[in-house]
Amino acid sequence: MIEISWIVGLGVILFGIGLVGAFSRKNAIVVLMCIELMLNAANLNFVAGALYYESVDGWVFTAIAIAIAAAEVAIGLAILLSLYSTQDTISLDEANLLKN
Amino acid sequence: MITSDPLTFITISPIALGLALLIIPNIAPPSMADYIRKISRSLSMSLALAIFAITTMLFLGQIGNTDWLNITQGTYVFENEPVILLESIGVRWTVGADALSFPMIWLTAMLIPISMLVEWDAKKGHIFHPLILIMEGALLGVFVVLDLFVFYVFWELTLIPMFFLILIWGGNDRRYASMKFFIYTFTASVLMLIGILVMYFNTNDPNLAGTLTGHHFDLVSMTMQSSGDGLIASNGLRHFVWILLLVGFATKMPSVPVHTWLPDAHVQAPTAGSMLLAGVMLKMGAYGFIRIAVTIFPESTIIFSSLLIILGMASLVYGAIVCMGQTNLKRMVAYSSVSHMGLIFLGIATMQPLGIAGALFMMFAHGIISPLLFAVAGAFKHHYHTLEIGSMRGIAHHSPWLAGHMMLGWMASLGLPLLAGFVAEVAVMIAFWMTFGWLVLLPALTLIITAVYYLTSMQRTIFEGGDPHVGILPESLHGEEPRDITWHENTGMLILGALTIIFGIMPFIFWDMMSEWSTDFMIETLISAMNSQGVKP
Amino acid sequence: MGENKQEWDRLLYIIPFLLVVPYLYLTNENSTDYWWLIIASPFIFFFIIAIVGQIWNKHNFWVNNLKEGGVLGLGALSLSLSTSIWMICDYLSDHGHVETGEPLSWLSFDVLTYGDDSWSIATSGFSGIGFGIYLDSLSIMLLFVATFLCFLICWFAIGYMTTDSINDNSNHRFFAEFVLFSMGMFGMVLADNFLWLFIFWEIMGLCSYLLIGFYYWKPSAAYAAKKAFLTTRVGDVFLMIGLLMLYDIYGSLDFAVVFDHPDTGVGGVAVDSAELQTALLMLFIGAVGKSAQFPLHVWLPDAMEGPTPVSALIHAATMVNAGLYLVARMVPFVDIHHHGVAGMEELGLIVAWIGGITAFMAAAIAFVQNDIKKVLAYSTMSQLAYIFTGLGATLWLFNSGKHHAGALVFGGSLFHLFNHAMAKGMLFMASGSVIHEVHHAHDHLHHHGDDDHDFDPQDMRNMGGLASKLPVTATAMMFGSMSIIGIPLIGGFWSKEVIIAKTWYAYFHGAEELIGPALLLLATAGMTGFYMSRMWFMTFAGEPKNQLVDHVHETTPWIKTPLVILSIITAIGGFGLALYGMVDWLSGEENHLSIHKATFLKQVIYELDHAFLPDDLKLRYVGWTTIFLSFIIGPVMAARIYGGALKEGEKATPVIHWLTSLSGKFGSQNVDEIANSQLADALQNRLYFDDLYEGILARTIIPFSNFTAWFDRTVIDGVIKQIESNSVLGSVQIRKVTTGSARDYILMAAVGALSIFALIWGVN
Amino acid sequence: MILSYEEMELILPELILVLGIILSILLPNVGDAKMRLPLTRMRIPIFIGGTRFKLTADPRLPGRMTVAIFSLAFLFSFLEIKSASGTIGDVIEVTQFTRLMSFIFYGALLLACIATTYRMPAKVTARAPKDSDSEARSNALISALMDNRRQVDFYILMMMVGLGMSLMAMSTNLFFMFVSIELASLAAYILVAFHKEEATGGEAGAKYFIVGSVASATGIYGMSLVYLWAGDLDFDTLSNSWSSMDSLDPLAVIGVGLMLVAFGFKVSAAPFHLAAPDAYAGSSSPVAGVLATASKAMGFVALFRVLIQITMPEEGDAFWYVLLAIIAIITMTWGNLAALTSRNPKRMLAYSSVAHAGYMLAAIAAVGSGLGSSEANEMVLIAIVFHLTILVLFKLGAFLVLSMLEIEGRSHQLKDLHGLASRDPMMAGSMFIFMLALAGVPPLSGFLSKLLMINGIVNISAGTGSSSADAILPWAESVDPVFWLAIAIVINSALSLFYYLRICLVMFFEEPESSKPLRSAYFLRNSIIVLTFLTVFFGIGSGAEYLLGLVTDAVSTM
Repeated sequence: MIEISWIVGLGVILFGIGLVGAFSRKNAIVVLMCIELMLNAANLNFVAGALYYESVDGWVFTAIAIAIAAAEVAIGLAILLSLYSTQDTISLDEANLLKN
Repeated sequence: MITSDPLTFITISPIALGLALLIIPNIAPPSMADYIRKISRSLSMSLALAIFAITTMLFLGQIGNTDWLNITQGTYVFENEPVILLESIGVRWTVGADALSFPMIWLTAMLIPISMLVEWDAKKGHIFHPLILIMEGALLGVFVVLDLFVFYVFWELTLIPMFFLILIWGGNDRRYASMKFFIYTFTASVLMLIGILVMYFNTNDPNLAGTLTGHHFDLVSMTMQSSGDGLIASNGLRHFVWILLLVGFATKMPSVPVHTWLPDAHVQAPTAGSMLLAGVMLKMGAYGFIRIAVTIFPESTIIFSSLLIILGMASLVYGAIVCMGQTNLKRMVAYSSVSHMGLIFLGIATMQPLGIAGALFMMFAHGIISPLLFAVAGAFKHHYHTLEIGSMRGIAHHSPWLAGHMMLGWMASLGLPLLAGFVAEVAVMIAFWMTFGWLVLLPALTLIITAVYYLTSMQRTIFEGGDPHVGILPESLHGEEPRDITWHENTGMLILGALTIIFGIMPFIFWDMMSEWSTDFMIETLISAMNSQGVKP
Repeated sequence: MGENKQEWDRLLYIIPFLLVVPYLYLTNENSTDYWWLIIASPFIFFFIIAIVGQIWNKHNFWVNNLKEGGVLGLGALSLSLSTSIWMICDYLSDHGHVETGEPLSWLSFDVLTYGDDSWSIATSGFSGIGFGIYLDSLSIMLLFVATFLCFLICWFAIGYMTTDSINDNSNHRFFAEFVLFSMGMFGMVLADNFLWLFIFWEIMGLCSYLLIGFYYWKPSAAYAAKKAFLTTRVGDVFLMIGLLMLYDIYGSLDFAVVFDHPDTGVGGVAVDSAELQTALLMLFIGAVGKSAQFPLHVWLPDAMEGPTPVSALIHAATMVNAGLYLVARMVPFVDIHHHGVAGMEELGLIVAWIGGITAFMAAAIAFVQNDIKKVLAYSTMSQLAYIFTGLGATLWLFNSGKHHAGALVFGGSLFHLFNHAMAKGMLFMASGSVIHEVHHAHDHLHHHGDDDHDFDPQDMRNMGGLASKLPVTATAMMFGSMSIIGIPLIGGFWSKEVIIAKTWYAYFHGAEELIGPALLLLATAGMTGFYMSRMWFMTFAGEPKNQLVDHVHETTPWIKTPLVILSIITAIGGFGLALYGMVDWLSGEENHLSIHKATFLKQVIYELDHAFLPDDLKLRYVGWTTIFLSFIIGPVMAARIYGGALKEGEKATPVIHWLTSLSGKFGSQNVDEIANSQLADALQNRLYFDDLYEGILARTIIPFSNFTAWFDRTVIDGVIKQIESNSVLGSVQIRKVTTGSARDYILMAAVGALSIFALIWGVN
Repeated sequence: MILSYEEMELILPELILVLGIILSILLPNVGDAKMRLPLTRMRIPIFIGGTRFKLTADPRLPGRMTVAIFSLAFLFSFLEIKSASGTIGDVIEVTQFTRLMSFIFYGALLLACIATTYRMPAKVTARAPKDSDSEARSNALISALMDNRRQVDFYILMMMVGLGMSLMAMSTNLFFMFVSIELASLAAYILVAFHKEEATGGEAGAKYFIVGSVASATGIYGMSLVYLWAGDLDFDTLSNSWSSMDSLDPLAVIGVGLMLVAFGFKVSAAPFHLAAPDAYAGSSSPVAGVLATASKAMGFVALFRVLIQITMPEEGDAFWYVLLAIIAIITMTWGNLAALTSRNPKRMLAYSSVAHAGYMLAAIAAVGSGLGSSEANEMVLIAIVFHLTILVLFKLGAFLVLSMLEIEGRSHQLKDLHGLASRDPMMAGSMFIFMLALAGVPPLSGFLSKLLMINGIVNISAGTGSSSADAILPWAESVDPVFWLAIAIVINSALSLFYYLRICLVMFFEEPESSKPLRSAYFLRNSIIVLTFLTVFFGIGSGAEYLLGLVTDAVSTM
């Protein structure tokens, strides 16, 4: 069996990648994907916790978290679409009518 | 209610009527609204006069039959049955008057109708007069309440009508002035609030305590506690609280170096606004300082008396010197207020009953004189459209009444005997000499400087026309024929002038109770603190 | 004459006022219960005249019958005068008993004292300020001078002011201020403590300000008024400090308390002479300001900007005497025979020196004045300085135990005050008469002077030869001048001689420092003779220097009457009162009253002997030197330069005529060279004192105040504004962080999160 | 699982909301549709689809229904506020506190819905454009039709926000709490972006969504770390494990720290607040009002749960208190400073809401210092909850006034407020009161809450100074730094006065561009007036006493 720490470690890496990606990429879709990565890092932890504590909770959490992620993507895409329809861009840098 | 609880009545009724007069026209049907707008000025005036009558009757003993000379420390007359406002944190509606607050109450009640009268024809009178009425309630509230929470509420409440008075009826730069006035004094008073809260957390009377916090805001009880083993155990904290209170009160008074809101506010405020501002609002600071800071923390007051002297001296001397450099009449008068308020700190710092009584009388006398000064300055603005000293000459010919009032007011303010200001000055000076000796030279020389700027300003405005019949009229008149003041301005100023003379010749009307109060105050509060601090002459 | 009759009818209005005192007297009232009438009557009429006049100032009855309030003022003053005479009579018949009325409580307060290592409220020793009267010979004399002169000058002013066209409809202001001024003087004389003395003193200061600035539209008048007020204010402030010190020492300011035992202060401790001396010096500075002595003398000549009655009233007869009164009140402090405090000799020396310097300086400046009123003004300064010197000698003598000599010079000084007040009041009124008539003549000639604003009716260079045109005035002025000069047997001679003699006496008996004042006084005596004669000759003698003199004539009885009354008093009053021991009486030494000779004739001889042939040989020299200088040298010099007979055919009264012709007989001397010298220039410019003071002010206070105003605006308020502008700046900066890019927001959040962890690690 | 009667009563308001959501989906679709029974010719009405009845076709229906639903929920929350107590399952616990919070949420949402009925009105008269219509006219008609169509969307989302918030308050499990927050948040993202035809709407939504998602992802990750550490996410369990921990476990600390980021975003604490002003400015005023009040309250409840309930030790200070104090000071200063020159009223209110978050964080930090007694700590919490409660009055009130302006024009510039006093004195007066309450001027309720917070801080910290210090400086050195938080708060309130007053200033001072009075908007106007009245009423006297009593009871059950 894989050591828990490896799973958690993978989670940390995923989270890091997601976070760095979230603020380094302009394209909103990519950022969305990065957020997914971060969520998945959490999921890995839940799974690892479930394994470690041999509790069913972790699995349930994972499942729900995935559902949340899905909802988030759905909503996110819809919002980005409306952004695109008004501003013709999904670059987070270019959409800055609102600032200061 | 008027006889059983007159102080509550005179505080609440103007606010209620003022608010009603402001709100009802906005929700009533148009015809009724017009009618209310039409009578709101007279209604406001009537109530103000009624309140003046009530306070005068209180003084004369027609209501309540009070012996004003024998109110012992810590007791108050016309105390009401306390009404609990916030049970959980111990806030109660308690009112009462003593010889410290009553002259101020009477002064307020007297000034309000006069300031209404002086601006009887104000634009948007249906808002103006109710606002002054609200102002009256707030000012009276500050002087009558004996609960620090409510005190603070009224303290801040005074800002709101004044803010509008300046903002709507002020001069050209009113925007800046009203903001500065509000923010400046608010900032100082929130610091004071912290001080009040620290005091609050050291109260311990279980009968008054809030159910939630176990403490209370009752001033009387705090005073009693402080005369026992001290309200706050830690000396450092006590001094810190005292300083916070000082910041709040000194800004209101105002004392150098936190005085700069005053000239701006005064110059821009309408006449009635400046009259109330100078006449009563500045006194709130002095009143609060004596009532709260000195009474509850006598030891700190004694330890910091040198600070008081520095502040007082700076205000007095510096204010006077700055006056000389002013070219705007109202600015000059405003700085002279700063200068005169300095005497109050000096009076307190002498730690002599005479000095404290002098400071109290200064509050009262300045409360009569400075409205007169501002009424005069306002009349200049009103009829000559300028306040610039030197832009006109020989005005005495065109406006003899105005010149006469100016003369009287100016002379009263520079401390001419037999006018109200002199008694206060001389009392403070005697006490000052007894305590500080040759330091008295500074305030004494200030008297000369005061005379210099007042006389120069008169010379440059009402005199020196060059020709008995023409004079030099300001450009701002644009060739209009200059007029003398209107009858209502004149009446207001005449009343103020008469009071200046009456209280100059017969200061004992209020002096006696102030003097008694100060002696009691020394005995009950300051002497033991002085002895414990080892103060030596 | 019909017109005059109508004018006299106006006097009927004051009859009700005059009836008050007889009524009270007949109802057996006590005069000391009615002292307040003296003060209250002018005080009330101040308001009545001011307000009624302001409202009805064009009403016919007001203008013609009430003389724009003048008659009301006269009435009020007549009430004061009659009451004070009533009081004086009671006082005299009571043989000089010192009266102290029951004081009213005015300010009551407590004082905290330190004793036995703790503070407590003093239960005894300190008292509040009350208000009552204090009558002794000094105040009685001054009360009479004040009420009497105020009354006469008011009378004069009715004539002078209401016929002056420039005062259209504003004379009510004059009369209101006039009666208020009178009230101040009466109050000051009557007051029974130093604080009330100070209060009334200041009231007079205010009124002098108002009256000097009566022609407010004239820049010079407005300036002069301000200068007078401020200069005296400087003195007043020190006076106030003196009061504070006195209160601290004695715990009271009542004369009765303080004078009772001046050597024991509050709580029975012995008074420290140094402290007391400082306090008295402070009082003296106040007196210097009020009496226009060096170095606070600069206001008095300028004060002549006021109408002439004002000059008569304020700057000769009454107000300037206030300073003398105050110094006279210091005498009990130093009188070591009556519990005075020893060791204050310096005080007397300082007072005497100030007096000596002022006397000489003022006389010197008076040499070159051409304005008739300015000459009188400097003469006032000079004469007051005499009295100061006398009082200084008094202080020194009393303090060094020479009580008898001290009492003599004290009485002499006060007597000189009396004589000078009468004479100078009259001189000013006479000069007013001259000015008034010259002005009228000028108006007559030039049709109200539309074209000629430069004409100065006060300039003596426009006059000359007026003796025949203004006989009453010329006579009055002659007697006045003689009194001031000290022509033997006339008025001021009796008192001036005492002052000079006793100053020398003090010098001979130990006060070596007094040599200066003593010499200066001697010199001044001669100079007085010169400038007073010069004034008289320039005005009345010689040929007219201006054609308008032909149109000058005396008109209104309002002006002439007071002149006549005062001429008589001046001419014979001095000798008469001297005979009746005025000097001793004034010094409070009634026991030594000089009336101890059997017959009147013997008394006269005694007095003359005493005056001209004192026992002390040195003093005899001094006395005769004085007489020689003032009577011979001064007038003759003046006559040589300015004198001259009247024009052919002009008729004057015999004495005057003789005097003018006599003045022409000394030959003439051209003084152009001296008149153009630098010294004369300096004297013209009043020895540059005014320039000096103004220069100091302009270079120090005014730039400093402008700097302070700038400082307040830019530094103190600048801090606030800086806080504001920095907040705004910071706000703009901090809002820039919100770039609008979501990436940046995330980055910030990430950085924030990292800092959170860093912090947690840092803390734990 | 069937709920028992008692349990249903316990969560009646939430059930009403669920019902409302279902009804909102169904009712507008009810029509005369009939279905042929299979195999028969009988057509029975199934009511879903077909031609809609007049009532169900009315575009105003969703709005009115939602207002009714929220009113009911609000009412029942209020009725239960004193009695509510009980648990449902493992994750929901209803207490007075949770009822108070849902009371706040529903109140805010109810007001927002009322405002929206005017802000995004349903037009019964809208019709399809014809060829004869001008272009402008047809555009207007199209947008009116569009508005009509999406009425129901908006209100359903509002109800979801309400449901999520109130479930969040009730949850006793960290994960359930997160899920509820997500429910509310996701709905809120859409609400922000709701006006998608405006360029700013989409942008505001996108930013708010992206930043919010990153924050919640971070939070979930943190939570997962906590899970790894404790093995359970129940509050009680976590609290127990926390207090049984000998020294701080990095895992737990990092987990909690990451969660703080998520909640920090919710309460808009610096530096996680940056998207908030954009979101407020881009969304409609009622929505912005909800974000500033209800959403913030939600964030604070979460903070209470995590910081106070879980990580607060019995004795001594919590590990986060210095951190929170610093964040608090930065937050309030940043908010106030940024608001100072903001010319957009909505942005300004957003920054002001940041500043208010700072004040409350400071109060929490004072609790975390562990200096105070439990009573003192409770007082601070009372102050915060009280503040959250009355914030609905004047912060939302201010947004409602802005939405009054938005009905006819726009409200994103200061000059839109110019001369409001002459156009509509009542609205200007209300706005004035709201501004003063926000600034904390007595006797308004904003003052009382701020006073209570400062009070709490002073109470906790002022006594810590050395009592032997004889002068100010030694004392100032000896006092716990928490005391200076109070000073920071008051100085900041003074600073804040500047921009609040500027709003008042332009309303009363400047000349309006048009003198036309505002639309009457009966319910909205009266709601604002009621809010104004309550702002005063809860400031002093029996009203304040009553509310304070409610809050006190509520906090005692937390």
